[in-house]
Amino acid sequence: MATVDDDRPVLFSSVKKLSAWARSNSLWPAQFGLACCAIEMMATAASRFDLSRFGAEVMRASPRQADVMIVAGRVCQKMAPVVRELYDQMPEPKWVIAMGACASCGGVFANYAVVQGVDRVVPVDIYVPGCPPSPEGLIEGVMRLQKKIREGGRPVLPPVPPATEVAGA
Amino acid sequence: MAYTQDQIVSQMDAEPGRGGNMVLNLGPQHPSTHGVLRVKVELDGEQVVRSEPVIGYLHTGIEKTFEDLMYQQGCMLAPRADYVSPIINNLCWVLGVEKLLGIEVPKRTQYIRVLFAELSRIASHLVWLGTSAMDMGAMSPFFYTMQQRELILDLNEMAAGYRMNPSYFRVGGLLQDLPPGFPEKLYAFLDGFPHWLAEYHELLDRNPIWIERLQHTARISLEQALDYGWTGPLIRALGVPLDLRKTHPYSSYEDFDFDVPTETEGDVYARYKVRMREMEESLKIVRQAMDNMPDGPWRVADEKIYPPEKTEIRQSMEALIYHFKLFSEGFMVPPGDVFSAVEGPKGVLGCYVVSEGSSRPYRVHIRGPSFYNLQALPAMIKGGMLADIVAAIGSLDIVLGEVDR
Amino acid sequence: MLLLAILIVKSLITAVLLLSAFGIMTWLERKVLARFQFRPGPNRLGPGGVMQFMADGLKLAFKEEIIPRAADRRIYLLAPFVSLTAALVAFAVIPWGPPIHIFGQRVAMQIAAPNIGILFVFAVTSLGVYGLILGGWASANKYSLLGGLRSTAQIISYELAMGLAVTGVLIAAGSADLNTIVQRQYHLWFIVPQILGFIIYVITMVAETNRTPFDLPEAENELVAGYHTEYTGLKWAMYMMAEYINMITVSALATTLFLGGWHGPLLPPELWFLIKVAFFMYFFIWLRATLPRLRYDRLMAFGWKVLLPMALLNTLATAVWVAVRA
Amino acid sequence: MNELLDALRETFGEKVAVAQRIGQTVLTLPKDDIVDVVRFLKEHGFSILLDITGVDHLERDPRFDVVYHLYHLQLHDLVRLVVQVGGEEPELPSVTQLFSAANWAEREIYDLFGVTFSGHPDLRRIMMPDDWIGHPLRKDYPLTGLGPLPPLVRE
Repeated sequence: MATVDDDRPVLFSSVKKLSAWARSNSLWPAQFGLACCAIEMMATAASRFDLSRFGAEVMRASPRQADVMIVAGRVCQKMAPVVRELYDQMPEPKWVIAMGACASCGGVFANYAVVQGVDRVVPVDIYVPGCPPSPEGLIEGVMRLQKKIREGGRPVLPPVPPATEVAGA
Repeated sequence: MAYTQDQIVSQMDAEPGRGGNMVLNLGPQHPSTHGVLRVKVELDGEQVVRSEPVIGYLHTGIEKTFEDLMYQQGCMLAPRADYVSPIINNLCWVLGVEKLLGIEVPKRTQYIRVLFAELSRIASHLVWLGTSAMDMGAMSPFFYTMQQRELILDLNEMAAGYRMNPSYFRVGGLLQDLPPGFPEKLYAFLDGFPHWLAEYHELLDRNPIWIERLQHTARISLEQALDYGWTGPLIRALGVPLDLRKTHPYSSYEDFDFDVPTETEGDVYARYKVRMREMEESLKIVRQAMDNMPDGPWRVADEKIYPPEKTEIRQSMEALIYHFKLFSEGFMVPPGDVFSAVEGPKGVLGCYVVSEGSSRPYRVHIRGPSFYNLQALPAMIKGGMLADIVAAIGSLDIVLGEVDR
Repeated sequence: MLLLAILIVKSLITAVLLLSAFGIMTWLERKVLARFQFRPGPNRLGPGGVMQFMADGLKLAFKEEIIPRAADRRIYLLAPFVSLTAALVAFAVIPWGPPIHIFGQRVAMQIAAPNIGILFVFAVTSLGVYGLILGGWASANKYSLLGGLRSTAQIISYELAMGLAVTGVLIAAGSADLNTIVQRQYHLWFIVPQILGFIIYVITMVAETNRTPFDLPEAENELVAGYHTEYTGLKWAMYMMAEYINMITVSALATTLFLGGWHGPLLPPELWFLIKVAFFMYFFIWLRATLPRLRYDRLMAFGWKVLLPMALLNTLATAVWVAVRA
Repeated sequence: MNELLDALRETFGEKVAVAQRIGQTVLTLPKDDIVDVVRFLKEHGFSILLDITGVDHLERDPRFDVVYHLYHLQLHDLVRLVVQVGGEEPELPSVTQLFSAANWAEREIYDLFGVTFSGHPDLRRIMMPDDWIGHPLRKDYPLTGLGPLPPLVRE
C-alpha cells in the first residue's frame, strides 16, 4: 500500500495517497496499436480477459484523455517521432508500458528499421516480455504499474551517461 | 538523437487544400486505420475530394532479417508479417522452402496444415468482422468475435504451445504431432461456432443501419480492381472466383470439398457477405480434415532437414550430430528461386525465395496482398463521405504488418 | 424568506443528485455494457466496482490541464461550462413528484414551475449545443471543428422534429405547464394516444444527446474524439457530465410527457419517476451496445425527410382529434 | 500456355529467354523490352500484376534483378519476368501505365534498392522516412543500419 513520507504534513500525505489510489485505479490507455501485440491488446480488452475489471478498458482515441500509453508492437524509425509526439500530447501524470519484445528491445528485429526499444524514444515504466505477451502478461504489467503508482511514482534512476553505443553492439 | 518538434511538424504537416478545402490527416494513430496507416484526405465539407494513403510507419525490415536467419528460423519470422493470420504466412514460407528443397511432407502433415490454415482464416475473418463493425460504431460484435477467436487460439496453444504467431509448421513437418485431446476440443469448437455465426448475422444483417452503411459504399469496377492487383475476398466480391486453393491446390487442398463464395456487387456489403460465407466454407474444410485425418508420420524422414526425435538423440551418436548440425548450421538449400503462393485470408499471399545454396536465404520477399489491395483506397473513397473512408478501410481488411513488412 | 431557503435547498439537492447520478451512470453504463458483452466489467473498487467513478473523477481532477497553443483561450475555457450549465439548468423545471407540504408551505417537487416549462427546456437545451460548437471551434483542431459542425447540423435537424412531436402532447393536455401535463395523465398516459409522437420523441432524444447511433459529433472511429479531442482532465469531464445530465433530462422529459410522470400504483411517486427514467437510461445503453452509427448524410435525410413529416402529421392528427372532441 | 509462349517467341524473338524452374515459367528479358512484354502479356490475358520485387546480386554485373509476377485469370497460370539492371544509377522503364498496382511496388524497390523507374508518376521513398540515407535491402547495407543508436530516454 501507499507509503507515507514522515516529514510531510498529514493532509499532504493523505491527498497523495488519495491521488495515487485514484490514478492507479483509473488507468485509461491511449488507443494506439502498432503490430502483433496490438491484436493481443485487443484480446486483453475483450471478454475473456477483460481489462475493464481494473477500470482500464476506457481506450481513449485522443491522447489528451489517456493516462498510459501501451506501446504494443515494434516502433520503426518512421513511427518513432509520432510515438514521441503522442507521448508529448498526453497530460501529466502519464506512464508508458512497453508491451512485447520489440517495444522493449527490438526483439527479433535487430535491424535498420526498428527502434531498438521504445525507451530510446519515450521513458518506459513497465516492460512486458513476450512475442507477443499473452493477455495475462499485459494484465500483470498493468497491475504492476498500479502498484508502482501506489508506491510512489517513478523510481529515481542514475543519470544516463552520454551515448557512446554503436549500432549492432 | 532526440526528435525535435520541428522534425515532427515537418513530417506531419499536410499541404493546404485547394479552394478552401480542408486537408485532414487520418493517422498514423487513428482508431480505425487498423494499425499505423496514415491517410491524407482532402475534404469538401464531409465529402472526399482527394486522398492519399501514406504507409511505411510499420516498416520492420523483415525481408532483410530473413537473409540473416537460417531457413528453419524463418518459420518464426514469417508469421510476424501478417500477424492476424500468422499460420498462413507460416505455411507460405515452409511451402516455398520445401519446393526449393524438392521434398514433400507426408499426407498427415498436409492435412494438419490445412486444418490450422483454415482455423487461422476463420480467426482472421473474425478479427476483421469485429474491428470493422467497431469502425461502424457497433461495439458489441467485436467482443462476440474475439470470444470465438479465443477458442481458436486455444487450439493453437494446445498444438504449438503459443497463442498467437505459433510457428507450428516447420520445414519438413510440424513442431509436433497433434496432442492428445485435440480432436475433442476441435469438435467442440466446430459444433459451437455455427450458432455464433448465425448470431453475427442476426445482429448485423437484420440491421437497416448496417446495410445502409455498407451497400453501394466504396465500389470500384472489375477493371480497376484488376488494375490494382486485387485478389482474395475483394475480387471474389466482384464475381471473379479466383481462389488458389481451387486453381493451384497446395498441401492437399484437392482432397477437400468446398465452395468458393462470390458476389457481384463489389461494394462493402458484398465483401462482408463473401467473408461471412468463407468462414462457413473454412469450417467445412476443418471438419473434413479432422474427420479424414490420415495416420502416419507427421514429418519427413530425412534427418538432414528435420531434426531427429529427442529420444533418438539420447541413444544414437549420429542423431546427435544431425541435431547439432541442424541447430548450429542449418540445412543447405540448392540454388534457385521460387514464388510460393497460397490463398491468404486477404488475398494471394506470395513468398519469393532466392537461394544461393547456403543455409540462409539470399533474398526473401513477401507479397502481402494488403500492400496491393490498399493502393485502391483513393479510387474507392473518391466522392464518398468521411464515414465511408472508415468503411472502406475496414472492408479492405488490411494488416499493416504485411503492407509495410 | 422560507421560500427562498427552500428554493436554494431544492436547487442544491437537484444539482448534487444530478452530478452523482452522472457518476453512477458512468459506472452503470460500463457494467451494463460489460454484461451485454459477456464480461464482468469494473469490479475492483467497492462492491461490483461501484467506486470506479470516484477513482475516475478524482484522477481527472488531478490531471494536468492542457490548452493547445493555437486555441482561442477564453472560448476554449468557457465552452465546457456552457454545456454543463445548460444541462443542469434544463432540469430545473422537471417535476419529479407531487407537491408536498413543509412548514405549512406547499412545495412543488421541482425547482421552478413556470407555466411554459416545456419551452424552457427546449430553449436551454439548444443553448447547450453552443458549448459543443464553441469548444470544437476554439480547439483549433480539425477533428474538433468537424465534430462541432456535425453537432450543430444534427441538433438543428432533430430539434424541429422533437418540438413537433411534443406539440401533440401539448395540444392533448391543453397546457405547456409540465405539472398540468402530468396531472392530465392520471387516467391515461399520453403514450397511448400519442404513440407516434412518443416514437418520434424517443428517436430525437437519442439524437439530441449525441448517443449511439447518432453519436456523430464524437464519432470515435471517424473523428478521434470529435469536438472534445483536445480537452483534458476536468474540462473533458464537464463535457461528459453535460452529456449524461442531458440524457437524464430528456429521459425525465419523456417520462413527464408520455409515461405519466410520477404516477404509478403502490410505490411512492418519486420512486416511480426514478424507475421510468432509469428505464430510458437503460434504453440508451442498450442502443449503444447494439447499433452501428449512422452516416452523416443519412442522418440528415432521416431527420428532414422522415421524422419531420411524421411529426407534422402527428400534430395535425392530434389537433383534428381535439377539435372534433371539443 | 504453350501457344502463348510460342506467340511471345514469335513477337520478341531471341530477346526473351523462356525457362521452367521448379514448375514455374520464367522469362528473362532485357530491360528496355519490359514495357512491351508486359503489355503483350496483359493483352493475352495476364490481367493481374501480382508482384514486383528486386534482388541484389552484389558480385554480379549487372547488379540487380527486378522480378515481376503476372497471373492469368483464365489459364490460372503464373509467369515470372526477370530483368537485369546495373550500372552506377540503375534505371529501367516503369510499367505503371499498364498496371496501377506497379505504383507502390516500384516505389518500394526504389526506396529499398535504389533502382529508379523512368516514367513513374510519383517516385518517392515509401517505406523509409524521406530523409533516410542509403537503400536498406542492398547487400552492402549493414543489417543493423548505418547510424548510432539514439540514447535511452529516462526521466
